[in-house]
Amino acid sequence: MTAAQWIGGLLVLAGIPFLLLGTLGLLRFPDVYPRLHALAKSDNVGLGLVCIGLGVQSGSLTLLLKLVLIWVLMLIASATAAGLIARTALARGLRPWGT
Amino acid sequence: MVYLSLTGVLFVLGLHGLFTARNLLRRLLSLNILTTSVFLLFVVMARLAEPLDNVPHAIVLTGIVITVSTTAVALALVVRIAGRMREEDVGAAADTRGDVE
Amino acid sequence: MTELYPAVAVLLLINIVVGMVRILRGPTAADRMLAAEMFATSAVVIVLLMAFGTDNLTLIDVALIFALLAALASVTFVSRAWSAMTRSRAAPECLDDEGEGKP
Amino acid sequence: MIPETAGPVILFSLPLAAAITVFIRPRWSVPVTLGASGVLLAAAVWVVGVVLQQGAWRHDIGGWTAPLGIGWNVDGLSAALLLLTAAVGLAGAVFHASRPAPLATVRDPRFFWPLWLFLWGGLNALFLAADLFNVYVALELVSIASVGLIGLAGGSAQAAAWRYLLATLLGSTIYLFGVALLYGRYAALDLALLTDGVERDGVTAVAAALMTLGLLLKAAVFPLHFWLPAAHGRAPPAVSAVLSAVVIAAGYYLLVRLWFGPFAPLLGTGVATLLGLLGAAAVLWGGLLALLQRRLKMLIAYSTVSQFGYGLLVFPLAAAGAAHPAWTGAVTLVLAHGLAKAALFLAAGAIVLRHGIDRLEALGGDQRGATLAWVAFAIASASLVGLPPTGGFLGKWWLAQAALATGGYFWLAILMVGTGFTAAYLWRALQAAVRPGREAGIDPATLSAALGLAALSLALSAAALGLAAPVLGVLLDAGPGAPG
Amino acid sequence: MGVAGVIFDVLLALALTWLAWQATRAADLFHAVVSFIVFGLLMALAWVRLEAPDIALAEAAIGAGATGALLLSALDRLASRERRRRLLYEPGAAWGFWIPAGGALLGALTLAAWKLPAPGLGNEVRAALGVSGVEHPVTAVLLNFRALDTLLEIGVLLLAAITIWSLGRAPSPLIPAMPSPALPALGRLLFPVFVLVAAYLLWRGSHAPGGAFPAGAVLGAGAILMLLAGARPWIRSSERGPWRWILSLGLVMLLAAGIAGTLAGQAFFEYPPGTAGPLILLLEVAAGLSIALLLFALYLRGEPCEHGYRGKGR
Repeated sequence: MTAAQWIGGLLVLAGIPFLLLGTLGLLRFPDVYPRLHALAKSDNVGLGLVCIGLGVQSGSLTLLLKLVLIWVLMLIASATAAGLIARTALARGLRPWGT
Repeated sequence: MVYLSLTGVLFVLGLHGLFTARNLLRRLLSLNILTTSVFLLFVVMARLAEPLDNVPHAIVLTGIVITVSTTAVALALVVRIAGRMREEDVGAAADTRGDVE
Repeated sequence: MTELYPAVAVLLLINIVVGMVRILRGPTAADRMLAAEMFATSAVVIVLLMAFGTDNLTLIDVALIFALLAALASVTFVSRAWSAMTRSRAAPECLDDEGEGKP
Repeated sequence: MIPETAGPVILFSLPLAAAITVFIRPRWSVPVTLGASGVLLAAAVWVVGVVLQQGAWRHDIGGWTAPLGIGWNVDGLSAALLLLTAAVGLAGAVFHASRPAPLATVRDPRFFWPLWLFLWGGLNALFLAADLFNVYVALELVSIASVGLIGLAGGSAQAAAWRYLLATLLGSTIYLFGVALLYGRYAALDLALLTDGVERDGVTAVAAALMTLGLLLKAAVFPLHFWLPAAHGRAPPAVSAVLSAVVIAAGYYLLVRLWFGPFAPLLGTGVATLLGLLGAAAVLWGGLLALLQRRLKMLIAYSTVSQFGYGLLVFPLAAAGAAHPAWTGAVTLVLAHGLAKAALFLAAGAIVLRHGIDRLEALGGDQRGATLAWVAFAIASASLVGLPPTGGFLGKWWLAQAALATGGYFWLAILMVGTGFTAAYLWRALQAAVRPGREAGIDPATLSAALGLAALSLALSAAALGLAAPVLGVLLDAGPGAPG
Repeated sequence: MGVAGVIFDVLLALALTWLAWQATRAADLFHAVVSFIVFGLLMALAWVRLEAPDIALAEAAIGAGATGALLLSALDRLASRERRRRLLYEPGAAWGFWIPAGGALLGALTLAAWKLPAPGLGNEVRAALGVSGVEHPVTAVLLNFRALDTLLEIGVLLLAAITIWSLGRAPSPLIPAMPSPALPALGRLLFPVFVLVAAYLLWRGSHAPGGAFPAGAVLGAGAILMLLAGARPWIRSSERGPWRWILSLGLVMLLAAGIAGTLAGQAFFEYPPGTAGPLILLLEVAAGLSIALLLFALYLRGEPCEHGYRGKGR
């Protein structure tokens, strides 16, 4: 096994816990705002690590670019969605927990 | 194959939903699940064949597009029917658009 | 390393299954939509792992489309389903607004 | 160009091409539709002529042969139904074109014609198809077009359209499930290939049961007829005509195709008797309900449920050994029913237009403007009841012969009782014409004579079908579908 | 994938079953719709597992994307209806028992069919692939061996659009209470990506999973996103405008291809020798465009305006 494959594999494995943490946050946090926060952070970090890891592992530049494109798209999607959901939730009068 | 039994389960669930649900949209969802079970059967057949058979894949692709069409028509109808019932509820007798009757 | 990917995929699927509790419990529509979005992320990772685990690189396209359409679902949700429900509950006069923009 | 392929190509392509044309240019709707209808009728007659001359043939689409490619199959049965579609399609188009314009709903003038032509195209594709999945796609085309046409009437018709859509989609999905099983078992979707290869085993039996169930739902056979009366009763007259005459017949056509083709080895006495009993129940139940209706169009719609019951009697009679007369008789009955029922719906449409209401007790009185329609109604009734020399008589005669030859006296009794019911409810409808009624409705002068003529021509064709018995016999014998 | 693969399949099947149950039974309508969308998402995973990447692409684009948008948008008109559902048609109680009973029987029979011989047509497809004009078997089946199905299918799409138009005018979308400034920017940012990906999928179609169907669906989804992001629907139903032509384009081209075969003295839909490749590419482009625009038209839920919009829009 080459070094690139090792590094890539480790990056992938490092990304997985973030995805799991996101779900944990989704389940454990008390209302929609911290859940948004948890998902936006952890999922994107997790996905980013996996994409870069797989890209490094494949050793092909086009593949790496495609994977990064996937990551960026998910980033945009989740950032917009988080912003929109938070705004709408506030507008609807959902009170953040503890206030 | 796990998926073969999934086909049967989805088929039964879809049928059950179709006949017990009263809400129009729910019936539509049930029907879509029923259709998915049929597609699943086709693809499982393709997978079991030796070598892999591509004809069912094409058939299911055609089927998916047809299902979207029928779903869209059904949804448009549901929305019209619901809209009319709402108008009747509100008491607005005249349809300002003049589209019906 | 690649040998581990199937196991990781299973782990992520369990992740999704556990997350379904949020869809079941809600309580608001936004919570359910958030859960759905999380599933999209996990599904993208699963497909990517499958692609590299089985050396079937065409599957990356499937992940790409997932990523593209994840945006569509959440935008539809926020700009149609959720906010419109807000209005119909808060302001019954929205029926009149429907006339807006008609020829 | 090979002359025999031109017929099917025209029958398949022209309705679709015309539908696109009238969608793009709604202003040309009526001339384009009527022109296309004429050409289609001529093409259907030509196809029937070719079948009579040289027998059935098959056309491989794209030059690809059966297991991989799709084929068109033209034999006596499909040619007869293509001709029926063309006749009803032309008469319906003439009827709809000559309706008084102010009575049409707002969306009607722009959208009726493309939907009508799409329905026609779907039906032609269905009758030509020799491939089970191609049949499914054509069925969906027919379903959506029918839903659109029913919904055009607006108001409560949209609710009826929704119910129809759900029933028909359920039917086609169940049918497709059976197709999937068959494909998994035999790796073939082609009717001819399946006919050669089918064995009696569990998978095939399940597939046959599912496909039959789905098609029974589409053919509105008792007890799966619940969606039909509302949909057929509320639609515009021309639409009711084509739905009752041809769309229901399409479901029946597929049943016959399957059970006298691939599933013939499975047609044991048990299955056949079950189907026959369903048919018998449909004859009696539909007849009874038709007798109880107060609205003219609902009466005719329930009559459809009843009449297609006869079609199912073919199965027990064929299983008992009289396959040939039973088959010919049942198909003749379906053809005669198609012509007569379309005539009834068109006539009813003209009568309802004249009186402005379709309650039976209000249809009496001054009949100026609706005389032709009542004459058509009477002739079509005669065919539906089965008075000689009409097509209805011919079909019932052949069926009765089959019943007598096999000692199936129960089925003969059903035939007789059903005829009694038919006579009773149609007599009720005809009685309404001569009763004194309230003076209402629109000015007779605004009603075009073409309305009544469209109905009359169909009614006369139904009657003339009986005179064409020898030709019909030869035609229906042509092809692999016909049992020898 | 060995043991992990089996565990994966079983888990996926259980999850799908549960989601299907939720979609048909959940008390809250929104809950049901989200369950159905997630069902579509996981179904795509199942297609991948079953080695059907083409269907996974289509399911991801059409099933989860377009259908999801359709359903979610319909909710804005239906949500307040839920409480009055008693009005909606006959009770199904009597059927509720018999149908599941029959269904269970059917499930048992399906299991009896467990060991189907399943011969398949894989060898036939492979043998004919050489002369089909493309390298990807699914595309060959769709646009050559079974092109008649594809023709009728595009016909179904066009017919569905016409049927929806015939039901009435497109309801003007409800405008969100709090318009977000980020949305139009998002639309402008993402739409080019949608177009690029669609073009890429179309180009790949001749030799790898992809082709007109997913490409059209992705493009259609992009158009729907633009609409959601605040653009006005730009399809016009005017007789004079080009839109009716463009919507019919796919069906027209396929019909023309079919008839051309007959006119050339061959079978219906038989491509002249050597021209299959370019012809199929041409048909794919037309079909993809048609699918995209027709999906968009289906999304509008009614006949669009004839000559444009009055009022400020967004």
